[in-house]
Amino acid sequence: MKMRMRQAIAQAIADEMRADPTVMLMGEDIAEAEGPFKTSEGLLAEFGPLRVRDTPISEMGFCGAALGAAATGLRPIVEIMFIEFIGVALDMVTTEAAKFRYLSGGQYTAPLVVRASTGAGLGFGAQHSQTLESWFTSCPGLKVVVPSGSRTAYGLMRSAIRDPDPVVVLESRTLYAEREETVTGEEGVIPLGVGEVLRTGGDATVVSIGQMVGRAAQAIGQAGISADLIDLRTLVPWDRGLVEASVARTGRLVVVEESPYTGGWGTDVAAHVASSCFASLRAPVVRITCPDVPVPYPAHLEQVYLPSVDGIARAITHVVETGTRPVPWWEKEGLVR
Amino acid sequence: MKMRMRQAIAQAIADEMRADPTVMLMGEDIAEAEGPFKTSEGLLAEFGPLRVRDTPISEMGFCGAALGAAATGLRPIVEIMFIEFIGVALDMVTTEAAKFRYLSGGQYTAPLVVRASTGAGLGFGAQHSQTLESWFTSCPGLKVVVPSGSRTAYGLMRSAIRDPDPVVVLESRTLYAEREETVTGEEGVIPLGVGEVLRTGGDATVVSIGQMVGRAAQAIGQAGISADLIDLRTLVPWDRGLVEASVARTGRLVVVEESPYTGGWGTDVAAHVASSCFASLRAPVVRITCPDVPVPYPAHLEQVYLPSVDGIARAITHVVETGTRPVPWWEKEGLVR
Amino acid sequence: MMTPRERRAALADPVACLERMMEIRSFEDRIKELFAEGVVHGTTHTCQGQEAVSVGIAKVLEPADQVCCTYRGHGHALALGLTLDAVLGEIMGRTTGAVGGVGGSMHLCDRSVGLLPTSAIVGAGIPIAVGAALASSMTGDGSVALALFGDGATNIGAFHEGLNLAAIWRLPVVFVCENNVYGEYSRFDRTTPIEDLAERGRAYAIPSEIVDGQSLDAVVGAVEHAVERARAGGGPTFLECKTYRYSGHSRADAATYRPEGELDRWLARDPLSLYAQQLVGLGVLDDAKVAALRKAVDDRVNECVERTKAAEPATVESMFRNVGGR
Amino acid sequence: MMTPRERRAALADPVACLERMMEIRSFEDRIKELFAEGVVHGTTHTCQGQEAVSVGIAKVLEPADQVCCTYRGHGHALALGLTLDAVLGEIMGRTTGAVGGVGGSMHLCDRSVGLLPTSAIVGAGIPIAVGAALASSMTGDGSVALALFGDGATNIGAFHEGLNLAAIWRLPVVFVCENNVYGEYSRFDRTTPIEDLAERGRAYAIPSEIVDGQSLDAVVGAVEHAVERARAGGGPTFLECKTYRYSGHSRADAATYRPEGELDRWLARDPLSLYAQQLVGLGVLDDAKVAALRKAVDDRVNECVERTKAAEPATVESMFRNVGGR
Ligand SMILES: Cc1ncc(C[n+]2csc(CCOP(=O)(O)OP(=O)(O)O)c2C)c(N)n1
Ligand SMILES: Cc1ncc(C[n+]2csc(CCOP(=O)(O)OP(=O)(O)O)c2C)c(N)n1
Ligand SMILES: [Mg+2]
Ligand SMILES: [Mg+2]
Repeated sequence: MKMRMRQAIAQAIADEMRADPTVMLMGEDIAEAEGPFKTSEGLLAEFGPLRVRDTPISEMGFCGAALGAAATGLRPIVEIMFIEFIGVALDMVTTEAAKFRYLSGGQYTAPLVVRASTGAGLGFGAQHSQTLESWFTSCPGLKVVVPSGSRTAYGLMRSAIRDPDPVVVLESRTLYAEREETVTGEEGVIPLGVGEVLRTGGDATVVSIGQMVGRAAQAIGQAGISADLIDLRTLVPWDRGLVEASVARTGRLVVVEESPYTGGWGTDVAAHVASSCFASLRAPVVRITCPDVPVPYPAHLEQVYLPSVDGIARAITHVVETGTRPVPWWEKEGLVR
Repeated sequence: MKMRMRQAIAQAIADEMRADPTVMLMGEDIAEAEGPFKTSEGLLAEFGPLRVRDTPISEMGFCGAALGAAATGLRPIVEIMFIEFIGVALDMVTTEAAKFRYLSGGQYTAPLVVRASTGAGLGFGAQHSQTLESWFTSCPGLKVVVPSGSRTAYGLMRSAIRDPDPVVVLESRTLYAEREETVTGEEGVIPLGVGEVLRTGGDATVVSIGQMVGRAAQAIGQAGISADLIDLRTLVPWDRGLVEASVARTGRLVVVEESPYTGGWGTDVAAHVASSCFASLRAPVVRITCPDVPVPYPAHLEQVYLPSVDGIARAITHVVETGTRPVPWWEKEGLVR
Repeated sequence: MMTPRERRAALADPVACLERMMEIRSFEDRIKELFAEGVVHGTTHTCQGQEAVSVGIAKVLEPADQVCCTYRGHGHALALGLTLDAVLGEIMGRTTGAVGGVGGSMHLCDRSVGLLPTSAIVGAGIPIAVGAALASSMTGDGSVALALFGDGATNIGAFHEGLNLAAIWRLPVVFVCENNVYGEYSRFDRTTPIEDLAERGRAYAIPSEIVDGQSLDAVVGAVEHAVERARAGGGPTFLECKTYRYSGHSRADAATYRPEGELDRWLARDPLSLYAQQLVGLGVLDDAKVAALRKAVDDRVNECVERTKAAEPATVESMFRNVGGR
Repeated sequence: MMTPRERRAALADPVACLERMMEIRSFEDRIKELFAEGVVHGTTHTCQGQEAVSVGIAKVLEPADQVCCTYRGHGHALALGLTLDAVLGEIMGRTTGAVGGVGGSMHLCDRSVGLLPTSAIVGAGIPIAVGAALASSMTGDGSVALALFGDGATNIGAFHEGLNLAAIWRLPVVFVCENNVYGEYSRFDRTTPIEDLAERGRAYAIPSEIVDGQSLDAVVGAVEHAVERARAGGGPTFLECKTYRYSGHSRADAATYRPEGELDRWLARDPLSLYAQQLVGLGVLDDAKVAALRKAVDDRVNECVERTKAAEPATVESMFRNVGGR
């Protein structure tokens, strides 16, 4: 069935709520208003105000409450409207929830899902448009999941809710309204930790997540390059085996990221693969990222900021044809080191 | 003069406070108690309670206050006792301070220093022993500085205070009590963004920061390997030119990190160098890190957790001798993927 | 064109205050249209109904005083003195914008009139204002700081920490809560267990007051009092201005959650009408003059829209300016 | 050896309550020595002087009730029922420890008596307890949650947000502030602008009470009342227990900042002495029996120290257990 990503999310939550009475949802304006991005449409009506709860503007408070509830019998899903807002509550996720199992010697677990919208493209400006994966990726005890559309949003959300440990789900905000063929029900469930090969080809391995997956696919098509395209789907732990096997075959890795060049999530993939697949690499690992600047507001600059289909195509072509690292556009234009 | 790192920090702050009446310090128990780690010894006595202020336990409150003061005429230094505590106030540093210049079109700046103690080795357990560089490294607008001893602590702190933009200074807690020959005064000032070559040699480039610099130096000596040892000193922006020039010569990069394997700070260095120095690399880039687990409490396990001198020596020797990636000990022992 | 400082100084005149409130109303109405027409990208938060708070504060404060506002900041910015062109330019991403067009609707700033970068994070401005007050108390420059925030923001940690810090340090800061009844889609009584937010000042021994946010004079009086206390070294004050936003929370919100009749009850105490009546009552204006003022303001806003549509979009180069960190 | 649940049930007996307070005192004194001797690594925070709060709470709560405590948690843990071996084993990093020795002094936990993982982050336990109360209210299991925290914690955002949330949702949770006069090296009046922290409950319309934290009966009475209210659906309560810590903040602190005579004034109202006197007065005990109890407790603590010194250190394998995330 074709559905929008926001519907897929709501349906995944609904399906888990039907199956498991301990699943509940909380966040700002997620109940009566059905979510600022309508990702909880229908949930209040079906499950009532005890299981679908509006909260005050208190991210620390309700992330903490979700953790306490998770440890003592519920499976809460928390919505963080924009990922930046976790900046007032990061402690609860990384310093508490992620370590609950460890610091209880396994007596308490924290089956908690923290969902947040991320990314640029809708004109929300510098404080509402980042992706911020790196706040979570180096935190043992946390899983991080990033759907690339309705199908993966549905399948991964169900697994995230079932997971016995805390899972952070980062959802590209621009995808909420996009439609995609989506398998629902048990068949639609996608296990965590497993990447997906969306295209196959021999000249390069292109790895991406979230809204960049679609752009990477288009770029590969446009460039006419024969490449594997891997949607990691789970960023922690990412599917090292899948990527390594592909790079062993293609000899080239290109990571397409919506994050700053410095410290973006792709550094983890690029650094690992550059090391573990050294003998297979025919060209330098390449990261195609945003420049190291705050996200600009205007529509035309947001599109300059994000890796474009053209830019990705050019960079992949460059590395395949020359075997050298394509210089990022902002360096070429002398805008920044 | 030989001094302990905590004294070097206090002296750097004192010297800047003498030179610039707008410099001030705030944090929990930094005034009357002179800091839980005695990093502000003598400051209250010399500069009085207006410029050296104890705060309530309100990291969000006083980081915000420091930002507001920085924007309107002061140069505040904020002490975060343990870096984890910034988890309740990260918003102020990354979403506000780092973007103040941008979001004011350059009208307001935020000459703010956020200092925090970091790292394992003193038995503070899982919530008080992390390094957490990755919360800051992918945030355009922030600088990140990591001294490796008294000398660099003094020199970098003075530059951090003078910097017109927010600087995060991450201080290895175990080094506070260590003594090192330290040049004070204007000569002792160390510019930000410039790495330092501590040893030179032809077979590998070893890059590190903080308390791992000393271990890396020992390890190189112990292994009898001829290697460049680079103390990055500034992690953002790190001295790409220096590292690249070294790797161009040695053909091998080893990053020694006190951070988890997944997403640790070294991914940025390793990913960049693997790409930009591809043609020079004779061996895979290697990261020697902690395992992906919360920091354990007991002394004996903390030392297992941290990269050891022996472990570093073995890994460097391995990559130089075999040209292949040394498998991390926890994988070898089958403890984790 | 008047500079922001001149626009600010103009508020000494009651008629200019009325005009400024009209300007804000007209501007916000026009913004709503521009978004509806798809001319503008992104989101926006308008403040129709809350004009008396903005203008009341701006009238009392000096340009050297520092103000922290929020994403609902057009009215505050215009009141403080920013030009229509600077605010609209920013909203439309033009080089003429207050911060060069890279910030957008939620990010306005003008140091010449003390407007610190507005924040899109609920509550963030509260401790930041405390910091500006701290700087004032240490440099002795006599300025005060003022934080503006909503009813919803009183539930976030930064509010608590900011007020506590200001109290302990007895800083020259005024906390102004615009209780406009809603935080996004949530009526404040659904998120807040007390009726009068002014109660919360007690937890910090901060003098607190409930203010009629629809009356310019009431706002001016309360803010004057608070600013006097601050400048005299008497420490912080917390003001709860009871007001209402006529629009939804943001562009996307039609405000269907409002109970029948609520909007009408508030419209009956519209701050512009109340103040206009007052000036007419005093003989300062008559109805024709009021209508003329309104017309002039609308014309000015329309001209600004045309100018801004023609203005240069923010440049790629500007993305890389003012980043710092290197 | 008694199980934690048995140790908990024992508190029904007043003599056992006295004994438990003595046990905590003896344990904490011994811990101080062990750290001073360098036998133990890291830091620790002892609670001598605050025993009546720990034991009073444990006496009232059921084992199924959930409790959030802090880094200053040995007393709470022992009161709730954890064995000496589990607490000391954890402090000394042994496999016998409450969480297997990887947590250390600040990280205790025992689900069998409702002790959630103690947190080393000030204030964190407050919203977590609110969440446990939320789970209770939804599963209808009749349990209550209780958060223990210090005076200093009432200045952090998590306190504010947690109390507000509990009030809005009318959850079965009891907030117990142990006002022991200091947060680290800072006297609470230097960080908090009001005298009675109980005042802060009003900001959330939460019934609040000042409790004599040196009197076991007073604590028991107040907690009973609060727990009853919670179980009856009456929502949260905030209790400020006025107490004192005899030691410094942590291992490193000699508490030289205390005014002359302050410690003595509090020692004159020592909770152990007060309760012992009371039981002697009631004829339940006599002085000799009190002394014998004390001796027995000291012996038990000493034996535990010897056992724990000989116990197996936490293993490398245990670092990799219970990590999750993969
Ligand atoms: C920390 C944080 N959480 C949530 C939001 C999303 N958000 C933006 S405005 C808003 C409502 C704020 O309500 P109120 O404080 O009453 O101000 P108003 O919008 O009514 O002026 C919310 C929840 C945010 N920007 N920051
Ligand atoms: C968020 C945070 N900030 C600072 C600290 C450091 N710290 C640990 S205990 C403490 C004092 C707490 O005082 P109080 O709440 O009164 O509890 P007490 O220690 O007196 O029991 C501080 C500041 C911390 N652990 N967490
Ligand atoms: Mg509001
Ligand atoms: Mg205390």
